[in-house]
Amino acid sequence: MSLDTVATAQSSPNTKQPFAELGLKSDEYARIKEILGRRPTSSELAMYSVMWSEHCSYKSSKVHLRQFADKAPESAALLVGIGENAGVVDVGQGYAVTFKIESHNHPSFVEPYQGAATGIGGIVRDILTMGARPIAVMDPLRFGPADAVDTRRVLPGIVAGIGGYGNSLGLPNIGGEVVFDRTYAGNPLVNALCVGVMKHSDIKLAKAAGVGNLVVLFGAKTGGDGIGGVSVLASETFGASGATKRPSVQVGDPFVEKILIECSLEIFAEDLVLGIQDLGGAGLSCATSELASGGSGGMKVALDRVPLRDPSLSPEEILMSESQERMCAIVEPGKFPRFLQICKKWDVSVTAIGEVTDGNRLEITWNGQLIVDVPPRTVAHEGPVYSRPMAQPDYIDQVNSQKVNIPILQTAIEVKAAVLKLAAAPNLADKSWVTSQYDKYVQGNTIQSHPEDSGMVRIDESTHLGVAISTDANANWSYLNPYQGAKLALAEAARNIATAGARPLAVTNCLNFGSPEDPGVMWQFAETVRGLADGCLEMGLPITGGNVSFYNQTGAVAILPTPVIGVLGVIADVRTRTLMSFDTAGLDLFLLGQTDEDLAGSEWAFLHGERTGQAPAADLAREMRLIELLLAGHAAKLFHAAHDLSQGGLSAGLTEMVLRHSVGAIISVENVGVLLLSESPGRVVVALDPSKAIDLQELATHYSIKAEKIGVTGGNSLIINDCIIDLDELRHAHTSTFPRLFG
Amino acid sequence: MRVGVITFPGTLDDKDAARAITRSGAQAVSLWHGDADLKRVEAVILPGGFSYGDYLRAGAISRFAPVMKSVIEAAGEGMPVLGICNGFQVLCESHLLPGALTRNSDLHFLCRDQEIEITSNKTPWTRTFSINEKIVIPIKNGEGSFQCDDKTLAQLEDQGRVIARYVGDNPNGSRNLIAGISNEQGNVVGLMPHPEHAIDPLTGPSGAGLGFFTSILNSMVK
Amino acid sequence: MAKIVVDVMLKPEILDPQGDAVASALLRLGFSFAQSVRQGKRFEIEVEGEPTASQISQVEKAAELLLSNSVIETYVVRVEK
Amino acid sequence: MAKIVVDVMLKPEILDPQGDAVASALLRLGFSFAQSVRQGKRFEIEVEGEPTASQISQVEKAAELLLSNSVIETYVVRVEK
Ligand SMILES: Nc1ncnc2c1ncn2[C@@H]1O[C@H](COP(=O)(O)OP(=O)(O)O)[C@@H](O)[C@H]1O
Ligand SMILES: [Mg+2]
Repeated sequence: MSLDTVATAQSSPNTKQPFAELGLKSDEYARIKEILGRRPTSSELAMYSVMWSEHCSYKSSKVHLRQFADKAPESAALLVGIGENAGVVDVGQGYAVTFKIESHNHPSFVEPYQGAATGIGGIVRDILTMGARPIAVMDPLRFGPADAVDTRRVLPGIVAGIGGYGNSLGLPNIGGEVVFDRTYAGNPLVNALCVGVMKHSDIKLAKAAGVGNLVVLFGAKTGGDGIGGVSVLASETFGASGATKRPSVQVGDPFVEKILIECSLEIFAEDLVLGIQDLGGAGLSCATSELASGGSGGMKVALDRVPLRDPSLSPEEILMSESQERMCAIVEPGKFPRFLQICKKWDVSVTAIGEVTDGNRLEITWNGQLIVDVPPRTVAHEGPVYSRPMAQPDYIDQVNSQKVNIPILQTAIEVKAAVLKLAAAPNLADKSWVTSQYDKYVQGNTIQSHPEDSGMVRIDESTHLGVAISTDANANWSYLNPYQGAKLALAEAARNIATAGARPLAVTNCLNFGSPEDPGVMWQFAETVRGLADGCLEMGLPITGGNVSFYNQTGAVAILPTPVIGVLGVIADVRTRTLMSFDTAGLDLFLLGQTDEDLAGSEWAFLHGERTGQAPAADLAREMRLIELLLAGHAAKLFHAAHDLSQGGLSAGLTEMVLRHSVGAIISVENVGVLLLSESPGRVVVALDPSKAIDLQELATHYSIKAEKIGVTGGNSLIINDCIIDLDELRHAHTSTFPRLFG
Repeated sequence: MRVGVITFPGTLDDKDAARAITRSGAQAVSLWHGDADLKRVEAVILPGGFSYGDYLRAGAISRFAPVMKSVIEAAGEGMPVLGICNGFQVLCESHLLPGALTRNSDLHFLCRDQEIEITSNKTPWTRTFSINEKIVIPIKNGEGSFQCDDKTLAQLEDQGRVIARYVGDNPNGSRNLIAGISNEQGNVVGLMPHPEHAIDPLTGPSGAGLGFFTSILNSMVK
Repeated sequence: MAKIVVDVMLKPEILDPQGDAVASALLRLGFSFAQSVRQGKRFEIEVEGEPTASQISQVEKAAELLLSNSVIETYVVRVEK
Repeated sequence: MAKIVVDVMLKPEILDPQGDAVASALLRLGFSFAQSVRQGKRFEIEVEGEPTASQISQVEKAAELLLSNSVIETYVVRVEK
């Protein structure tokens, strides 16, 4: 194949180009020609196609995501907002924290271990790119039915991949989710969150400024990994164009990434870079066009200087390669020698591949010949934007109008059976089989992790400042009502922070949906975004970034709408945090919040194959009063323990509490069936010394939150009215599910 | 007292080890794998992590680092050396300790709070413990199963060189529940669990791991 | 007893971080013979008596299904004395 | 380019949890051919041209020093076409 240069493109305007195979629509192709005033070269076509893919351009979601900016609440904490690699918030004492969730769903189905591993690798580089030291990861996961044969391939592989990569990087895993539903059978969800910390002055941005400054590529060599992987998600498969076979999956090298992290942090510490970008989806196409358009626009790159793992790669393929563990930096020539020294110390390969120019074109050459000459903004930021058709799907009215048809408990025997069944349900069962494969101790700053309500890490050893993070999604509710579902997930994540005594501060999200070309899915998505934007405004929490993952479906079956919401909070002194459970007898147990008959979308309904009825309506003003109550109670040292109620309601909440430190409880309540099974939002169980009950009542009155004593702690059983469940029996039910399913 | 902490490429728990040394009252000194200079330290810790990605065999590549030549020499002259987890693996690969650490019997990486029993307080690293004292500290590894031939095992047992054992079910398939061993002189110790992650109940399951670090301080400061 | 051996290697186009690490370690130790190193798995399967054709085809199936991952690996089955 | 192969196996007396896991997985899948399974490593080393005797002895050395751990493993070096 001969080289398709800019000159060739000019002289052969009618050459047929495979734009459709690359996922571009004919009007998109026409627009590229209009921008360039000629046909694109094949390298330009590669760049545009990958950067204009759904994954990189957000072309279907952009019109909706604007609400996050339009409805953004005032926030003094927000230092860097949506648009950069990750948002940054001020957490006080000069510290800034950056955090973000990303998806790596499709690759994790094809090759679970590597797909999940490279998912962790990618999000960690995003955080590093902001100038931060990554300090923890989390992994919200979704799988097909727990007992499905393929889940036994997918789940252990994904868990091993997340552990294999994250553990090797020395990042504690402080939380996540494991949820099963048949809609994820051919399309598991691997979402990965990373959080990093830095000083305000250390924030780095993706921009190329200063004529004559060098464009420097460092890290792993470039191979044929994931070529077309990004755009293929949105289209047919990319025809094999190269001479040798191209790998169908990306393989991660966590060792190289660990070295890259330490090397980069040392480079940052000496202030040797002006701008930096990691190479993730769309590889060099993305890094060069985003760096250039983040600056004044001019950049020259000699693509033949890129160090290759596979020498047969064509320039088009090099531009699209998604080889892992690479970074691109803008460096002043005077500082480059020192940059090289640090790379040498860490044995990281580094090459200057170009420089910043004073024009506003991104020019890429191959052995001296010009193969790309484009305005970089048109590649990176001015891709197509669609207002895709949307329509409320028929199922909504249908399921909303149906009653939830499930047995409600009455007798002690029924209560016991239900509590044990919920304790053992795969969605609620003990996840140690998963979490024990993750290092939670490394770095020595983990204050809490699984199975607590949120993960918490200390960020300053002398002042004890810390941050807490929780990720939550309730796809059952989102299915019944995506608008409410998003708000409810947001509220749950915020509540999970507040139970520990941390104040919610900022939000990230990963929106996992089916095909945007399906008007019903598009409606679910739009409603979700509207709900999340409204919710964040009502709660005064800025969204700092996130990720959209479309095309999560198996054949015509879309996954449940799954917006995973991550909330980050701050706690001034981690030593004061409230734990999720009690370790002594004789404490009072109070239920905070109102319990209604919210069985629609509940785990109990799920266990009975019912996904009908109406999701609860989120009352975020009340959620905020509850959060204030929790924080005030924490400040007043009122609580011995506090635990959020969510999936599985009070039944699951009590199970988790009594098993945590093997101290039982005696519960006495009315209307036991609904009280145990309902998943009414905005509820927390707190344990406190009886002498403090009065103070709690006062706080509850002040914040207009219902507070009701439901029992006391102690003993070797969970006793609910006349039903007695031995803790050993309960523990056995709770802990045997995963080992039984996964070995 | 100066205690060195070696950083290999891929080492993860070096800062934790340094923190523990500082907490015990000694001075932590960073040592770089590529530098043979031990910087006048009086004891050395090889911390946990995945040096060289644990590729080939855990510890197999690090063993050849320039700093290891100096460590081997110093160990021969009696300097106290502690290898934790990956450090233990490096010590075995370097033949400073017998045996090898192989894949966990259930093939999974395992991170959990583990009860261990200190079975020798004759080494400079375990001096402050009472014999048969039980402590809970984290274990976290994928290749922590201690294996050796029968003769070596008998020797380790007869000479009282098993310094710590797992209590309860065997977490990884180690022979005789071995969690840690020493060399014949007792100055070189390898330990699979992580005492540096148990120096404060705020961030670990207990504070009992600090004993390893105060031991070394007590052994040196007469 | 005879031995059937299954060799499983990463496909040539798949990154082999482990093989690369070994290659650089060899260089650091002064061994310069290797142009490249790839690390794979070797399974030694003991069977009763001489391996039969049907046994070997069973092993082929198992290699395809369990011992290798066709997305990233290839395998070879052979009988060894 | 020619290939030198180094096979590294655990000594028979050393526990091989991976091999054992494969053996039981085979049984679960209905494959009954295996009396036992051992899992080891295979290194494929590419060398320039035909391997020389001195090259092979270098590889032997490297296998002894780096590629295997004599406490638990044995190795075999051979040239493959
Ligand atoms: N994939 C995972 N990775 C890490 N932690 C997990 C994962 N799945 C669940 N966890 C942790 O286990 C605990 C219980 O999970 P879950 O029942 O989903 O809690 P919740 O309902 O409070 O969100 C939480 O601490 C959660 O962070
Ligand atoms: Mg929760």
